[in-house]
Amino acid sequence: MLSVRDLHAYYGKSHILQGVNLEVRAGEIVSLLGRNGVGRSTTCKAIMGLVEPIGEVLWKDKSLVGLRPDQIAHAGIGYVPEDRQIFPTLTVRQNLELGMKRAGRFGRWTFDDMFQLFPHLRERQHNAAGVLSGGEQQMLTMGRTLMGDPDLVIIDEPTEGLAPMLALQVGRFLDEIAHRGVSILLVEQKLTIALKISHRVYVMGHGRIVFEGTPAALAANEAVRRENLEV
Amino acid sequence: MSEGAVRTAAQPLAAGGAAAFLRRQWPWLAALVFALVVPWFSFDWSTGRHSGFIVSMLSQIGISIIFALSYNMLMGQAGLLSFGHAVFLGLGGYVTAHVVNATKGGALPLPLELTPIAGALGGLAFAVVLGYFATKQRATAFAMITLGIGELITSCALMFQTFFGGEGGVSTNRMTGRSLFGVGYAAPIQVYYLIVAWTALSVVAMLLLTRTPLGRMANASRDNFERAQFVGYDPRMVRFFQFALSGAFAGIAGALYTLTYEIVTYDTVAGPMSANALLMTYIGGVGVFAGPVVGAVLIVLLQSWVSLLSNSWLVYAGVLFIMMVTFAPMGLTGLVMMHQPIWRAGRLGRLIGPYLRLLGPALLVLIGFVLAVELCSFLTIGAAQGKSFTLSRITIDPRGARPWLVAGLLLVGGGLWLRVAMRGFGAAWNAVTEEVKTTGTRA
Amino acid sequence: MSVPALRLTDVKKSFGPTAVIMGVSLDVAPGSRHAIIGPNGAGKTTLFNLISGRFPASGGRIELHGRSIDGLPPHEINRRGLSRSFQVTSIFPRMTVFENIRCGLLWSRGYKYSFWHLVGGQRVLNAAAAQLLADVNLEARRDVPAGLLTYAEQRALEIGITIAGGADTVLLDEPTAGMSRSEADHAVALIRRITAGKTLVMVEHDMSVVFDLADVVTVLVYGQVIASGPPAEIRANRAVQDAYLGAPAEVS
Amino acid sequence: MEVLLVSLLNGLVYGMLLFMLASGLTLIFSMMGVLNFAHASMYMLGAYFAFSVSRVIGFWAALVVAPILCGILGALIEMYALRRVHRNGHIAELLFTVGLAFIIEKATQMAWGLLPVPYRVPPVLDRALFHVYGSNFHAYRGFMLLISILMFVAIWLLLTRTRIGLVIQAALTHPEMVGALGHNVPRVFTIVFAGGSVLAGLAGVIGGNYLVTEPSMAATMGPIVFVVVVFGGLGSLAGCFIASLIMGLVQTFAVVIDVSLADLLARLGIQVTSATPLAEVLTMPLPRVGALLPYLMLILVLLIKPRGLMGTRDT
Repeated sequence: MLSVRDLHAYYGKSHILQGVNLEVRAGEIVSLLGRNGVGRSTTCKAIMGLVEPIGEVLWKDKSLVGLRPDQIAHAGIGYVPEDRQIFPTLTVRQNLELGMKRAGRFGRWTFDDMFQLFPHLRERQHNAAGVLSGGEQQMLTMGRTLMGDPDLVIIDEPTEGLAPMLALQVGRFLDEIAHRGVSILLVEQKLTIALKISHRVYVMGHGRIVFEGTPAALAANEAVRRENLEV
Repeated sequence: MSEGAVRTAAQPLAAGGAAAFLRRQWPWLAALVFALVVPWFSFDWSTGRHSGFIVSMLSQIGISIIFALSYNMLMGQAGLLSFGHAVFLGLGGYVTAHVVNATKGGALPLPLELTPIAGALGGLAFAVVLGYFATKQRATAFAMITLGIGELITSCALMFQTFFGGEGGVSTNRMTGRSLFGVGYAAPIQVYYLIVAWTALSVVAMLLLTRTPLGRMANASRDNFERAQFVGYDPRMVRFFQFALSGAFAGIAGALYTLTYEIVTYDTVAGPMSANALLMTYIGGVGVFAGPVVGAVLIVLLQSWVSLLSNSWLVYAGVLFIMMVTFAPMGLTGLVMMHQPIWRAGRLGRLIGPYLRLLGPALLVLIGFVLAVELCSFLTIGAAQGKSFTLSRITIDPRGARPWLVAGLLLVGGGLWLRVAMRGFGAAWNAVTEEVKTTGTRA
Repeated sequence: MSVPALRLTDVKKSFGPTAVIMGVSLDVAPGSRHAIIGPNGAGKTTLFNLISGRFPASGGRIELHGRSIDGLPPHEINRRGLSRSFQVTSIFPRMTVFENIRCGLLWSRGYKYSFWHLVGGQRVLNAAAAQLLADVNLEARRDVPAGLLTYAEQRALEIGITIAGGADTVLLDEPTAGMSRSEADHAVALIRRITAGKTLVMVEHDMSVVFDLADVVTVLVYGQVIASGPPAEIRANRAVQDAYLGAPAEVS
Repeated sequence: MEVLLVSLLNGLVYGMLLFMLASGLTLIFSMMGVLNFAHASMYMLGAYFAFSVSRVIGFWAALVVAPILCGILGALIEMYALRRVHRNGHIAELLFTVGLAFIIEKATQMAWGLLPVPYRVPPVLDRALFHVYGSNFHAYRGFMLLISILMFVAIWLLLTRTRIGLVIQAALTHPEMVGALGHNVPRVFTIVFAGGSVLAGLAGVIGGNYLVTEPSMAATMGPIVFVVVVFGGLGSLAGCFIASLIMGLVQTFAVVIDVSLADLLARLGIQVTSATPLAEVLTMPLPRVGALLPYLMLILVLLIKPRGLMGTRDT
């Protein structure tokens, strides 16, 4: 569904992505692993058009290169950024509303679905989003993107800064999302979660993909893990 | 043996130092020589007089150079955008006026040549006081505070009689009879040479300032103010010292202004004067030390010449400014610097053709634009002033349709042609820079 | 026992309703190399920001060589001998590499806000800067604007600026982030060389770097210290494995 | 007492006029980071357009047409110029608007001449609305108050009750995220810029005949509006509203309260004579200092709270 070939990107003068290749098929959960600073977030942003992509980004056989982020969103890709970026002055419900690309047009997800998935948000729906806790904000930012009914969600480090309990919960939500036929491209640090729920994983090292395979293959590949992951 | 070797090595080094100095700084020396000689080009031998217009314009250039350079101490070097820089020029001017009046009255035996020191101290003192507040903040808050200060001082200047003389300003007479060299300063040309001396002095001082620890840390806090904190510097103090010194130099410019015009009014502290500093500095280029000098010369020339010829000087300045901001944010010197790597690689010749091809359409657009602006201007303001639009003895009637049609045609046709030519030029430019890059990496 | 180079006592920080650091206490012995590890978002960088004065702490005490540095501005803390690097490279991009290093030196060499010294003529200063430039292997790039360096070069320059002022306590925030193995190895050698005799505190994700370099490892999870001790002890610590290192053990 | 009431009303009128100008500026500033120096030029153009249009089709039509013309002009400027300059950074954008203000001022002079134009209050409203103890309250001021309150309610409803308003509010904090959620951010920017220009234009239409319609009106109003925006704080319409009213009231009351520092000192038993140091400053009556007050207040606020009264973010 999503196919990225030889993707390059720059921040100012520094060459952050140096030819990234990856693919996400329909219904798949794919994880993008790697150390801090190797360009995982930049890959997400380049796909989403938030950083100028150089190379090939194909989505449902159409190129996304040169499109604005909102056009890419309308094509069916959702993005959950690492720093959450909830709208603090708006209420929880208004945040969710803004996730919808057109007023009153629901797709796979309705408000009720969201509140079932994230019961915390139902109680808080009329509160300003700025006063939510870190975990609740993470739920809200995922829910907001889902309201736009994407076919693929790119989720950048959803468990960052969350207590282990909450992190496991996030893992379960991702499973639930995938069950509704939404593909997921997940950037993660916590190997346990990523390996448990992913169908396939990529490992990035310094602007390139250095490993591609199943979670089992990565688990077996000591060298790649030592070189590019935590251990 | 080794000692002798050191000495023989050191001597040619000293001689080489002078030669190297000449090689590096010749443009400045040439400019100085030019400044000294240029009034004589307009010397009227039959009457034995200098052209008043030329001398006045040259004096203004000198003052503007100091003013613009002092502004760039904030904008280019410290990354501080000020909207109230004229305050220090004006206050320096007021202080000088009072000092000159005091010497005239005999209360103060200060030679006229040294009165700019009073201006500098005045600018410095006010910059210390006002800078204490302004430099508490940076970025937009700083810009807004300086805007506020500018408006505040302007209102004060109109309000208070004792120091500012209210709307009438403070007038003075520079012929105090006190001079180091026994010069009377009755003739503007004498003041001009005083300005040249002080301008040269100030330029050198400001150039050297960029090479001091303070100058370097001003650059550093412009680039990354947070990092500057973590190498032991308080960015606020860096801003403060830079602001104070910049105010002192603006004060020198103000003093020279007072000596030239012998009157200081609230105009010297007001917004348009501050905007002028911004305009000169930005058009010249903030990234190069000499940028504001180029800007000052260009703007004063345009201001003097164009305002002689046309009512619409502000429109041209505004359009020029907008074009620079849009297409050349690094200013004129920035544009020149862009050619440096190409010139080094010896490929500048390749761009001459493309440049020439731009000339035609650019000229058409320019003529069309000027014609349109002048037509507008004559239709309203000119008519009110009873002037008529003449071009080499042909009178053009701005109420007729034909001149408007011509202007429109020139603008549209030239514009379309320019677009095509620009595309060609862009391609040529890219090709050349690409070549320079690859040869650069190969070397 | 000697006074610790750095001592944190029950340091807390919250941003609005979110508590990020929830009571961290920590002693760093003079001359030791101390690594702080933990998952992303555990608050490691925030902790550095509190120590170096970038943000004020919401509670607790921070002492440098036995003297409180609570509430001091960053430049004041720096002048007392604590220097830090940044996770996101923080240099002076429009100045040359040499100028960057020299700016790092100026204050400690007593120049303060001088506008009467010409930096070009200060031999001792320039020699020191040149030496540092050599130390971080950037001599060949001396006159290049720092913004044009490659990523690894910028990281090296960042370390160069950090140690230039001669601080005896150095905080490095992920010095090898984003580097390939060989670049990271270089960086480790560099850090080892130029921090000899200094107190080093670093945040690091790369475990091989941590176990290679550190005398003491502190594990920070969700704003709290869950373990602190020599590397071998940390490796063997069950709680740490569960919270952090345990993950790969589970899958293999 | 009657002076107080009338001054209060006048201050309110002036404050609401300021708010009409400042609200658009604050939205543009907060969302796009552009310090728009040409905003007051739109106010001036609004007045001039209204003058020209009202001569042809009357004041009431001009009330609608002139702001729309300003809006179209604003949209064009945003789409074809500002967006391009945006790539060169915020300073370049700001300087662009400075240049634009230059050009608009001069172009206005060229189109309508150097002198004030006779743009007058419509005869229907050119009478006293009511008398309070002998003081008149002019009907046109009542009309201005009405228009500005209507506008205030309209903006408030638009921002809080409509979807586009939510998008605008969201874009104040995270414009990038708004784009990634599928909203066309450049278009939102254009709408905001055009909307701000409409408001400024409207302020010009109703303020131009109340004050004076002349080429320097932008330059006189511009700094005050900046003061209001910065004083109120970036990203905060509420702060902007409060700041507008404060400025309006301060300026109006300063004119009617005839005291000086010397009077205050006299109450404390200190007599100021011409020999006292700073006698000129001390004896300056408040009405003459009125013009200074906004700037003094601005500087004070920025020194204490660099984000302004209710600002939510840095610049």
